[in-house]
Amino acid sequence: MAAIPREAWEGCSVLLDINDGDRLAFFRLTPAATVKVGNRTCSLQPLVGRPFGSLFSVGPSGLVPCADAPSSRDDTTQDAADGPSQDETRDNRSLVDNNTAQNLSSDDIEAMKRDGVSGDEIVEALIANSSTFGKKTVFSQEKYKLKKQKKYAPKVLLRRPSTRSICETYFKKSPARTGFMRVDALSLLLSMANVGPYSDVLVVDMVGGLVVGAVAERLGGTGYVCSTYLGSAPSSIDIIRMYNLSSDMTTRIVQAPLSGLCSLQNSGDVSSGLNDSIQGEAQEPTAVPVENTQPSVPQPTDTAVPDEKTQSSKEQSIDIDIPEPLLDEHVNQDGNSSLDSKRDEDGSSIGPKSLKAGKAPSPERMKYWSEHGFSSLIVAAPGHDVESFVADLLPLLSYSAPFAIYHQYLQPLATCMHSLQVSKMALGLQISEPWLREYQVLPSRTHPHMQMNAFGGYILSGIRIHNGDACNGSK
Amino acid sequence: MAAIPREAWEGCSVLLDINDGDRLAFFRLTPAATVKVGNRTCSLQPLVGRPFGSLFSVGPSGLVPCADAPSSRDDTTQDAADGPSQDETRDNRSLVDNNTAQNLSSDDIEAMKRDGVSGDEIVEALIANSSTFGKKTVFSQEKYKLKKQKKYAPKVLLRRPSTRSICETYFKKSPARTGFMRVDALSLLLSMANVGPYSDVLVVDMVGGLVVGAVAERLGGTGYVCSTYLGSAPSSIDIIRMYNLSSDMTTRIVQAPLSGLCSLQNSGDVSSGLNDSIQGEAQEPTAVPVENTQPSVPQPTDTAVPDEKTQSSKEQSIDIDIPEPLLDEHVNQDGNSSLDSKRDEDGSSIGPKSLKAGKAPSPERMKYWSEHGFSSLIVAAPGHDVESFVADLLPLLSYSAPFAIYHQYLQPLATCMHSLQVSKMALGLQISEPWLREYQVLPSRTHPHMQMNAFGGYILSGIRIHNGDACNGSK
Amino acid sequence: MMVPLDPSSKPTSQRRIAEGDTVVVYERHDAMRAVAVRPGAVLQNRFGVFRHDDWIGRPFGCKVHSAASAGGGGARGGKGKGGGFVHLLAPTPELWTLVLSHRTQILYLADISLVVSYLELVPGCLVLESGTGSGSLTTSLARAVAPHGRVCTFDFHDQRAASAREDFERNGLTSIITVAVRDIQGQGFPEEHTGAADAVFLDLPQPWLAIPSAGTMLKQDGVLCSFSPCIEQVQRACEAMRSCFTDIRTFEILLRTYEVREGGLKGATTNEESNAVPLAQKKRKLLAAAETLDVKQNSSVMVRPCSTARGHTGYLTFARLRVHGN
Amino acid sequence: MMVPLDPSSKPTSQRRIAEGDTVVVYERHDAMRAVAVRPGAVLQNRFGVFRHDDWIGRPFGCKVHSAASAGGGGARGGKGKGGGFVHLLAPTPELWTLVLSHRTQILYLADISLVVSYLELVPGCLVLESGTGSGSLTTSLARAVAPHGRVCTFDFHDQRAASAREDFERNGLTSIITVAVRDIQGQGFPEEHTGAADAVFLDLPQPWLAIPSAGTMLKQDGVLCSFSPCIEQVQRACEAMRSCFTDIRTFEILLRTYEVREGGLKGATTNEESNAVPLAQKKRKLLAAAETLDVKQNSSVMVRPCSTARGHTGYLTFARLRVHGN
Repeated sequence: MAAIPREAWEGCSVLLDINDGDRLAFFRLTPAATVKVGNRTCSLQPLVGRPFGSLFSVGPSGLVPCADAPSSRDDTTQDAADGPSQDETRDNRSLVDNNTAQNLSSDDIEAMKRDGVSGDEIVEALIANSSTFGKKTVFSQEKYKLKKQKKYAPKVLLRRPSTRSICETYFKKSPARTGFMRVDALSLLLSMANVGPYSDVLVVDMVGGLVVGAVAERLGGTGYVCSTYLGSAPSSIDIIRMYNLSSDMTTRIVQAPLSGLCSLQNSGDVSSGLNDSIQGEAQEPTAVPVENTQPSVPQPTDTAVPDEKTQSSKEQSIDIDIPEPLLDEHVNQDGNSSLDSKRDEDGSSIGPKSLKAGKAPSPERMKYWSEHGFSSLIVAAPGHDVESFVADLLPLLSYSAPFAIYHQYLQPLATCMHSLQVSKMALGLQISEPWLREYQVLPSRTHPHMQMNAFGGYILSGIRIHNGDACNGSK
Repeated sequence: MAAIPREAWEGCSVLLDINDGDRLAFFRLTPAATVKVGNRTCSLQPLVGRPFGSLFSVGPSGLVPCADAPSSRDDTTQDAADGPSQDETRDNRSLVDNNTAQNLSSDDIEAMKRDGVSGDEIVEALIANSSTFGKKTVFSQEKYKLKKQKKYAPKVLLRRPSTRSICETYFKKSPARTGFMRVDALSLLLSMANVGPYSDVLVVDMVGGLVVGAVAERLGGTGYVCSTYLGSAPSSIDIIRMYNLSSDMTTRIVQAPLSGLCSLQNSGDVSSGLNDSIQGEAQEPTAVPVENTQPSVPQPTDTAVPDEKTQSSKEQSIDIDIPEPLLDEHVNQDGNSSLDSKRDEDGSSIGPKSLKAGKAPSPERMKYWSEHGFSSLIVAAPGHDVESFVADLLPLLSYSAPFAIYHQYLQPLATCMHSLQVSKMALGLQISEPWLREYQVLPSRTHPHMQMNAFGGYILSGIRIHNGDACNGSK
Repeated sequence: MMVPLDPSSKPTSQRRIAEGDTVVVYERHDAMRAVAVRPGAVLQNRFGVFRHDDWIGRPFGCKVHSAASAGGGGARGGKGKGGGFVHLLAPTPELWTLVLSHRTQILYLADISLVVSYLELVPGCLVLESGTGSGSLTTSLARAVAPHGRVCTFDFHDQRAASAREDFERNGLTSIITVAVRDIQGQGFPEEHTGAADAVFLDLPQPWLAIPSAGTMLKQDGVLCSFSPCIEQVQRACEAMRSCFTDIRTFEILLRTYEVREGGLKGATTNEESNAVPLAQKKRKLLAAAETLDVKQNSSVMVRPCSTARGHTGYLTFARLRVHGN
Repeated sequence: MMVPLDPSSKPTSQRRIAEGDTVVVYERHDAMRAVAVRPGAVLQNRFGVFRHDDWIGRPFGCKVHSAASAGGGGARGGKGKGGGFVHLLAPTPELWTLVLSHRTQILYLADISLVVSYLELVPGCLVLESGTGSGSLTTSLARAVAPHGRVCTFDFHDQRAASAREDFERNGLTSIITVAVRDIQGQGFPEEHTGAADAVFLDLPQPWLAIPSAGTMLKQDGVLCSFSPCIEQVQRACEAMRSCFTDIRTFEILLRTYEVREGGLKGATTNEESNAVPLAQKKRKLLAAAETLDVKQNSSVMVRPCSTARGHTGYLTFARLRVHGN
């Protein structure tokens, strides 16, 4: 099977982009799943078997694939700022865009809808019946058309959930949930921690599972991602359900309390240290405490998970000044009911229900790690004073293992870096801040976006070393 | 007289840019002043009466104005990074740029020089006699030509010292001297502090006088800039000598210890508070402790002041990791001797020797300020914990007076901002960081500069307010 | 008067509020407005009703409360919120940029301050500007060249020029600023300024059309600036500058702002089981003890960049009129 | 082996150094080099002389000292500096980017990591790259698609391709990476990959020439990336993408680095006369007392941005192959 499934299948997780980013939401393609677009509730069944990247419009019988794919979404006027003033001689100021400019009444439009006139045709009719349209600037014409299209001919884009799309979706719609982690910062963490096949990656993920999922995706069913946590309750990592992780990949996600890993490390006695805090594989730590039928068992993916649910358990998110919009205000009405839907049993690698993420690692694994160390470390605990537990984490790594620590604040990383410099536990220490800028590239209108995400967080990276002169133990 | 003198005059301060920024140095146009270009010492007399912006080459008899001005210095290839690979099919790799490629020997060149062949002609001869020049890419050809020009036909550009050019020169050649203050940061300070005519600007300048000079330039001989200092010894503000400040402007620069201003403020008794620490105008505080004939008297401008002198008294500069290059390694040999040169007495507004900057303010002035407050405040004390003395400075301002505090570190400003928020002494508080980017704009080769100054400092700005409910005193 | 223009006029902040003054009423950092003080007038906002008469004679920068017994007609709303207050600030070009009516895209602080510095404006200069737009930059240009200099600003749009002129009058800048209606792209600057301008500023959709005229207006070594949002405009402008100008440099300036909050991070102790690693634990306890004291100090002030910001305003291209040798 | 390719091979950092391994010898953060471990060989640098034999069997990440009695021939210099040491690190794509020989301009960490994420590479993918250049990106692409995926990389330059191939061999990546000599701008990608590539990366002076071929190679919804230093290249590339691609987005990514130092700022107390304002003074004394304790803690760690940085590397334009409806 190909590395990346290119079509949606029954039971998979999908990301729907409605009206060009106006709304973004994750859904599971169960037979009962629906999405509400405008005031219409549409079944998601038409998506099954369709390629990711397909565009759908809303017809009388629900979602209909568009004849062709998104018609250059990129040509739409992205900026309101400079567009009109630049190349135009027509001036909007003389126009009054009141209702009298439109000759079609809302009754007319309703009648067209009843007659089965398509949304695109309604938009054309609106344009034809606008007395001011011809006098608008090209820029304003595009804007007018887009606005009417969104209202009368909404489009649904089927997207494949991946680290990129999941991270971008949360950052756009619910950034506090994922500690404001921008995709470029997440990308840097994965590179700096040398995440690749057969890695044993130790992760502190207090960003909802975004990092754990991203690492699992990169491992591709090899190696391990060990999600560790402070205290006795694991952090929620339920975002991993948004990824279409196969069963191979899901079983590579394990969870263990930091105290367990440390005591194992210190005692050198694997089984005893382990069992104190982890009760083995029989009794799993509750990775994803959501209101599921099986609350303690995270599914590889789950049904439509708008953030009203996930928002509630955001203990790890730090205070922000502006209340964040929910990931999707329009909860899929049938969301919760779809859990009892049948999984596909056609041999696809998408994990059946019985395979779980977030088990405790086996004693053999724990023993291996205590002897060889983890091959890298990623910390994403934006609300925490990282210095205090980095001192506990680093000894769990093999020598020469790289690590990367993400934070919202600079000073805690500076303090941490300084103490690592003093302790000589690490070298190649560096604090960096990614600075990402997006551009509008259009003929005669090329410039950086007028609005930017000015902040992508800070990352402290380095390499754990052995600084003693006689290091004959392998770790 | 025009606001800006457009030609250099006897006795003025000039900035010489030698070989397109390779060397930048300030000089005073005294009859004896010279500049060393290559291995030739040239009198600066040919600059007198020439327009600022003029370009000079080095002829047999010294500096000679070029027939025309800089021939589009901007068309020169600024970047080595992408230039060659982009549009060229010729490939430099096959070329070996060894000495055998050049058919002119160094003896030949010496002979040409002796024969009075001009530098530009020598460069042409070198190109004509290079066996590889024709095979180089256009980019490499330009580079080759530029290199030879700098060596055999060096150019001297006469620049007018102004806030812009002085700040840029220090930032480029000796940034520690001016607290790494970039011109955009300085510009922001001046705007944020509403510096304009008839302002009474209180300044803490621990960046060598850069801020004091810039404020004086903006005041244009009106208002006052009061340079205050902690402790008993004033900070050096000798950079003001680089500005061509007129006598009107120079007399508007006064110096007073903070303790004096504060005690005046507190006691309400002008003369007593003042005289404790400031001995009036008769005995001037030593503003510019340099090895001058009159060490305690700063001159409105001074002779060539390469930084070997000024570097030594940089008590206010903070530690930096990389040793800074001096402002000008090639000290003008006759620099110190030109102090006794005659000033022009032709009625130009450039200050004669007897007018001094940095006097103590008159008791009347002090009384006025104690009653009305300063109209704004600028603090540039990069090595200091600003919070502690901002609390002393703000009460010296009139209500509604804006202030701007520059710093190299963020945390001290954050702490300061927080304490001002709590005390409710100010509103509109904001910490901002300018981010300046320069672009190369060339046909098919437009992009941001490959190297950037990634850091322009932080600025805390705000407005002093009266927060009591009954404020009937004017300040 | 926003900029004092003669020795007898004090900086505004040193004065008391008088009839006819423009004050900036500060509600919050994102809620300010300019108000002309008129006897008998009232200001009503969400914080209450404020009588201008209460303001007169008080210093700029003072805090004023809403009238307890809301006089006049518009009392509704005022009482309910009772005890609201605002601050009355002296207008500055910086505050003006925040309160002016946006008739066009305007330039903001960072661009404005860089323009003023790079144009090397000092008192006494003559600077030409096109277009006037909303007058955001014009006001700062005026402050820079006052008291004896001049800003001649041009806009092809009749009404826009008239509104700007009103604003300048209101701010007492008419003796510094002249507003004229003129299509600079089509006609160039008026001949009367030939060779007289110290600096020229262009904010035009097709700056390259005006650049030759700008070159004619400038004194030798004078500085031109062109502001454009799109890189294509910059490319054409630079092309046009190369014949008469030198030292052509293009910049972009942004301001990154930071937010400050009080309160520390969650320590590991709050989350950690007590049977954790002894050594690390010990260290943590030490720290915790210290932190108790620390909170009383200042290290609990946390600062980080604001997450959204203006990502682009425009490119600023500066150039110097080439000096001709002889 | 830089990337473990089968279940039996451990991540390098978990192993001990063996003959034939490549180790990254770390002298300082700006002084590293890749060294192949050969019995009997010595490494000589400014810190001394190091015997490879001393390294074998020790864990990666260990510290090794220069030989006290410098064996072999190259002893000169070693003794004088005696007692020098280096660290031996396991190679990673990130370290490789810092030590590889620059045959061309290379991509660095920030661009590389964004490319790998935005191309949505996971194990098993097929990715096409042109040009190979110095192989800086290639190595990271290989890690992302390993163990079962493939990187097919093309360079028109013979020698460059050969050198890259040597490097990939040395790093144990030959089973993942295929290097071919081909002028992609002129010939396009080989037909054998038609409709088979999950992602395509272009770093070419004229990317628009290769974009149609890239569209042919990609699977539906597959991602293309084009890297160009100049905006004109981006403009033409975007133009070329519009016919077959959607979701065209152009980014620029930079890394700002920070420097950390210990030690506080000069307080006002050190400079201030003792007869200063009493009230402020009192506050200062309180602070000073607190600071004494503070120094023992951590608030004396100061951090600020490094002043120089890479100001631009290139623009990254990503696009998705448009999916055709039916």
